[in-house]
Amino acid sequence: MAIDPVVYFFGFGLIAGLLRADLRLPGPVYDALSFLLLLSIGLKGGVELARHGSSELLLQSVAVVGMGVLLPLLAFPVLRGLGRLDRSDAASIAAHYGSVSVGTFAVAVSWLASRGIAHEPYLALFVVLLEVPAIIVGILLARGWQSDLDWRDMGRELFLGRSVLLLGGGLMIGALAGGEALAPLEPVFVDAFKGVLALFLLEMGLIAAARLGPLRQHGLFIVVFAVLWPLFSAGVGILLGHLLGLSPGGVTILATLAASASYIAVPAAMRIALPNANPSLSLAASLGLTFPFNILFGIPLYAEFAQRLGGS
Amino acid sequence: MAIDPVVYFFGFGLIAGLLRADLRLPGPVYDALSFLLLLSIGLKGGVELARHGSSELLLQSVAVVGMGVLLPLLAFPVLRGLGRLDRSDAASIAAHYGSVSVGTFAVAVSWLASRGIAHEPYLALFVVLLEVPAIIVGILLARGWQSDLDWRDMGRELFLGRSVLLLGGGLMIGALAGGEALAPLEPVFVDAFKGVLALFLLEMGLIAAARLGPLRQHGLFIVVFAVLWPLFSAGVGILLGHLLGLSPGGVTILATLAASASYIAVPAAMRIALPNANPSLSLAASLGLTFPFNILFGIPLYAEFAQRLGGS
Amino acid sequence: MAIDPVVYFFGFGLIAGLLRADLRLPGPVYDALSFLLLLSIGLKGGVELARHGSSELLLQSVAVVGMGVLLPLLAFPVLRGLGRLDRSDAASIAAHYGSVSVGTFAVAVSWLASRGIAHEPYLALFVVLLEVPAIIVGILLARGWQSDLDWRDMGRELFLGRSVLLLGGGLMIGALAGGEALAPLEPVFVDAFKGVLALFLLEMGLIAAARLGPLRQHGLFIVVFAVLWPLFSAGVGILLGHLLGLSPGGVTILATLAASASYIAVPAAMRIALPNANPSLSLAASLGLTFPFNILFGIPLYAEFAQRLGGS
Amino acid sequence: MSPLHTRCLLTIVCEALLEPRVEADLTRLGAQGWTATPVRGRGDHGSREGHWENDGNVRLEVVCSHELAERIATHLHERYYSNYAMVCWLAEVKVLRPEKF
Amino acid sequence: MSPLHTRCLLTIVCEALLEPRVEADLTRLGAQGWTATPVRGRGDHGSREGHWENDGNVRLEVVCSHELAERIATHLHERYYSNYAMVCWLAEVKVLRPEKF
Amino acid sequence: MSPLHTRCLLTIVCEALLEPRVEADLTRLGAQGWTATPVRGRGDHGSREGHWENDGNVRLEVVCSHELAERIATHLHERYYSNYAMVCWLAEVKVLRPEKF
Ligand SMILES: Nc1ncnc2c1ncn2[C@@H]1O[C@H](COP(=O)(O)O)[C@@H](O)[C@H]1O
Ligand SMILES: Nc1ncnc2c1ncn2[C@@H]1O[C@H](COP(=O)(O)O)[C@@H](O)[C@H]1O
Ligand SMILES: Nc1ncnc2c1ncn2[C@@H]1O[C@H](COP(=O)(O)O)[C@@H](O)[C@H]1O
Ligand code: NA
Ligand code: NA
Ligand code: NA
Repeated sequence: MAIDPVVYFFGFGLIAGLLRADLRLPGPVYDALSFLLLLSIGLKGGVELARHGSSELLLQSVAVVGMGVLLPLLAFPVLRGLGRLDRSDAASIAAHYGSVSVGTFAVAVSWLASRGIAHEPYLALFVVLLEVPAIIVGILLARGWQSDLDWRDMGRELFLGRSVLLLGGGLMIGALAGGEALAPLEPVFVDAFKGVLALFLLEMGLIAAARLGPLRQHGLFIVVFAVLWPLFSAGVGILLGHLLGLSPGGVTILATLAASASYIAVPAAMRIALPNANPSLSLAASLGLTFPFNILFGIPLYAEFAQRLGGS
Repeated sequence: MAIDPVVYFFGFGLIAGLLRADLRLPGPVYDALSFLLLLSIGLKGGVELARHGSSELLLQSVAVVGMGVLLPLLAFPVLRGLGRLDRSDAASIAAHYGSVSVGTFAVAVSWLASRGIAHEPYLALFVVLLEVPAIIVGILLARGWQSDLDWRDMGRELFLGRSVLLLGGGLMIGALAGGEALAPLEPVFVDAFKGVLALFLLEMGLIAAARLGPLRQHGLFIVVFAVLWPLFSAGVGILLGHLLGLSPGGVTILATLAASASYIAVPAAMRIALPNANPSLSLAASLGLTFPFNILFGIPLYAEFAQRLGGS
Repeated sequence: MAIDPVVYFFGFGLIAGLLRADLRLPGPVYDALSFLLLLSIGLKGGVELARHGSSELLLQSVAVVGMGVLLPLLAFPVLRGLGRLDRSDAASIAAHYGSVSVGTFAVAVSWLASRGIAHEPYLALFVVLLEVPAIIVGILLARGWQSDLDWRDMGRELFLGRSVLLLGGGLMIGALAGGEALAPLEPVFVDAFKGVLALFLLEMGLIAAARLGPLRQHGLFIVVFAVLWPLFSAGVGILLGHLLGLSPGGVTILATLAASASYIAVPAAMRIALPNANPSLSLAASLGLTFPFNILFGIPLYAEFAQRLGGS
Repeated sequence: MSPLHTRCLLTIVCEALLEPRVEADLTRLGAQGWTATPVRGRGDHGSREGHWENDGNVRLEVVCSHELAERIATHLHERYYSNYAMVCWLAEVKVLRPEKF
Repeated sequence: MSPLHTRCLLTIVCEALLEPRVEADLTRLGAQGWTATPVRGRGDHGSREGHWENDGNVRLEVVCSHELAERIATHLHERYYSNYAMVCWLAEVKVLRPEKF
Repeated sequence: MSPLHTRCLLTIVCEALLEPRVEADLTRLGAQGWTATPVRGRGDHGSREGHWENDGNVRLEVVCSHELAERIATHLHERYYSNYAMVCWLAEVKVLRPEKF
């Protein structure tokens, strides 16, 4: 089937970026796009949460948080052992890959929608749940319990960060107000979603292009990791989704979340908590490689597996 | 009945602001939102003005301007006498409360629409008419006729200010072009209105939260004034609306306009014309208290009274 | 028939600008509007290109590029001889008028649409094709072949410039994805188009007003040129369109493109390639006069002629 | 290498709202040019974060003669300091074109 | 003409992410005010173009006593220089209100 | 307290359009870093308000040796002054890390 057109926008941005063309939207516009994406995802998730919430969901949530703790714990030794990275860099990259990318989530949702594949509509909740645990694990891996880190300060940073708050606030408003009351807001938060996502991806393409340069300095290991690790963690996500009884669409989403790597919340947190980790290394991997890989190849692949597993 | 969902956005912003979370949209985006709101309100009002304009409207306009002159004249002695504020502060606050808040107007319109309560659709005209008179009264109260104020300069400031001009320009374009010709513009100026309002209110919540701090320094009087005065002036608005023969929806709007306090045009004008008035005092009252009070409690209350009066 | 309402927005901006009112949208918002316009035009053109592309189109394209080369060659001697402008200024203005204005194109498309006049829907392609040739001709006219200009650098500037790239990228994405796949993006790229254009024109009105001042310093010739030359080049466009067998709507568009003068891509390129040309002279003409002239009077006039010619 | 000439750089930081007024003052007092930057800041008038309408600062830089710089600074002091958020400072700089500043 | 007093202008350019932390340091060390500007830049940590979230710089200007300026600079040096993109420089300036800075 | 070393702060204000070219010049002439700010301004080339595409200025600050600063200033003078809106000025500053600038 045809490629989702939002992916063309990413490709366009990527090519323009590689040609060093100045196609950049001004910072405030980029901010507004990501603000709108996060809030829209939250609102939609919140409406569905209020509609479908159940005790089952509580169990699922716990399991998903567990996955967010487990994945960086698994990635860390690989990065240390095979990659020979120092403690901080390994912990920082583990945190990036244990957390999630909202942009990748949005592409997966759009991909499923354009193919008419249903999924549990409240999965935006999992995005919020997966943002933070990996960051905490990453910090502990690098600095241990006894560190002099100001955890109160860090906690504010984590739980009052832009993406957690916008997703969480959206979920709350969506759940409180309900779909009917929110109908007049749909032109901005629902109908415009895919256009906004397209513009956002165009920008991400430009930014990703700028991240490919540093990649060359960091050797082959990180390139291989940025492509293979998502496959592994997607496998974990598929298994967990299957165990939790999600639909094939839902399994695809969970796999995509597991496979995706943060490039917004985690880099900011790591810069403060692990200042001697190299930010350009982790961003080159998560944004320069894993993000494009997931939206171009990963999502269709995960969906394929999810559906086979679902069909059996 | 349920709360209008745009109010949740305000509440979300307020809470995020009180938690000192950085949810701020960049300045240019805030500017664009308020630009769009003002222009949309003007356009819609202009279309209706051309459709329903009548000689009766002229009388109504004069009466409404009269209210804009009267209210600050009534507020001033209260602020001087009971509040023991100095001349400049009293005059400045009187001007704030005599003028209007476009955001509050928009919430009232949205509130009525979501309840299916009709109102005279050309009332945006009153917003323009009420912006300026109170400012002039305020300046005269503080500085008298003989002052060395450069009135030509001040006049430019007042009548060529952003909100007067955007509302006025919108009214004019709306009236000239008519609803049919403007139909292709509706996705941006009409359909998006409530979503834009929601985003705007989210920001206003953040800004209002930052204004609550200074409030504590200014003592109880201003807090009481910021809540009770709107009730009084809403009463004046309800009476006037009733006398002018407006529908219950229209009376609600006029009451809301009377009760609302400016937090954009007036602060800027006062800063220039009455530089020794304390801007944080008047903003804390109008933005930190009166604005939330009106959109959370005031509007439903005024509507209740308006309907009772209309029903009798 | 009634004036297209987007023109009222331009008029509003122009008047506000002449009154020196501060109605300016922040730079980033202006950038976003023009970004969106260019991309939307490209996307729509691309979809139609894929649908209607033919070998005939190739011939048309070559002819249109030929017109882009011819027009500045004709304008140059007029500017030198009648206008007594120096070599650089004449070449720079010739380049401005040989290239095109996307804003004018958008108004023409909107004008035709509101009157239900059909046109070949792939004409956005011609906008891309006409952007660059005139710039190259202009540089050669001023500096000759042997100049020390860094053509590689200049080439990047020209073909990787914002407008060429956004139009071209839009065309490509539109052609690759096709109309059906792009349907979910329509709320942003199609439905919002006319509202975005209205806001853009409001800004252009403000900017044009600021350009009228310098005009006075430059004497009568440039004023006359800025109004008469478009009539001449529109004539060339009408003839060419007729010869190429375009529909009356298509002829109108081609005439408008011929008559329009660039005020974005060309000024930037000229500033670098012909630094001693006076930028305020060419901008005053193209933006202060020709742009308003075309959208207020030119387009209806060209359409009239196009239809008469088509009817005969 | 061209010779360098000593001039004064006057930096003014004040409420953005005042920009048109201060710029009119600059012109009137004889400044031939300036550079303006939107900024944020903190001072005795609290935190001015520029998050909305009237809440930002602007930073004006004027390169001119010492004499003019002091004249401007004194004028600003008298006219604005008591009622507005405003600071200014002077520094010595070198320029290439003495006739321009 | 009012007399002018000598003070120090400390200019700090660093990753925008650090702004709240550095400002807290400024307050703690005794600065009474500062001016902040979002900027871009290039240096040993590469190009910081401010194109997205964490990729911009901020420029903080503090007018204060020489002694305080040096204290702040030394503190920044110790606390941030090894891990973060940051530079700072000091310059002599004149002010009208010595008690304010 | 670490010892302070004297360097030069070169400030360039010019048409935003020139930024890539001037930055290439800076790199070529040997500057190791700079800070860029979008600004507006007024001067002999009129008012440059940055309201749209090519109409803004940029302010580049380079801390470097006196010698390099003068070399850059002279180069800019020769290459750009006659055709473009541009000014620059030099000032003495102190830094902590002499090897960096
Ligand atoms: N010591 C300082 N150093 C640099 N800028 C300052 C300083 N004090 C105040 N400012 C700036 O000047 C503005 C007005 O200062 P103030 O009148 O003290 O509130 C502040 O918002 C800051 O942007
Ligand atoms: N020589 C310099 N002159 C002016 N600004 C500089 C200089 N070097 C670095 N910077 C600024 O300081 C930031 C951090 O520098 P660095 O730590 O060298 O990467 C850069 O992004 C620039 O904004
Ligand atoms: N005396 C001055 N002080 C500070 N900045 C200036 C001065 N003159 C010019 N500028 C800046 O330099 C730019 C170009 O100057 P000009 O070439 O004189 O038009 C102006 O737009 C201002 O931003
Ligand atoms: Na992940
Ligand atoms: Na009122
Ligand atoms: Na043309």
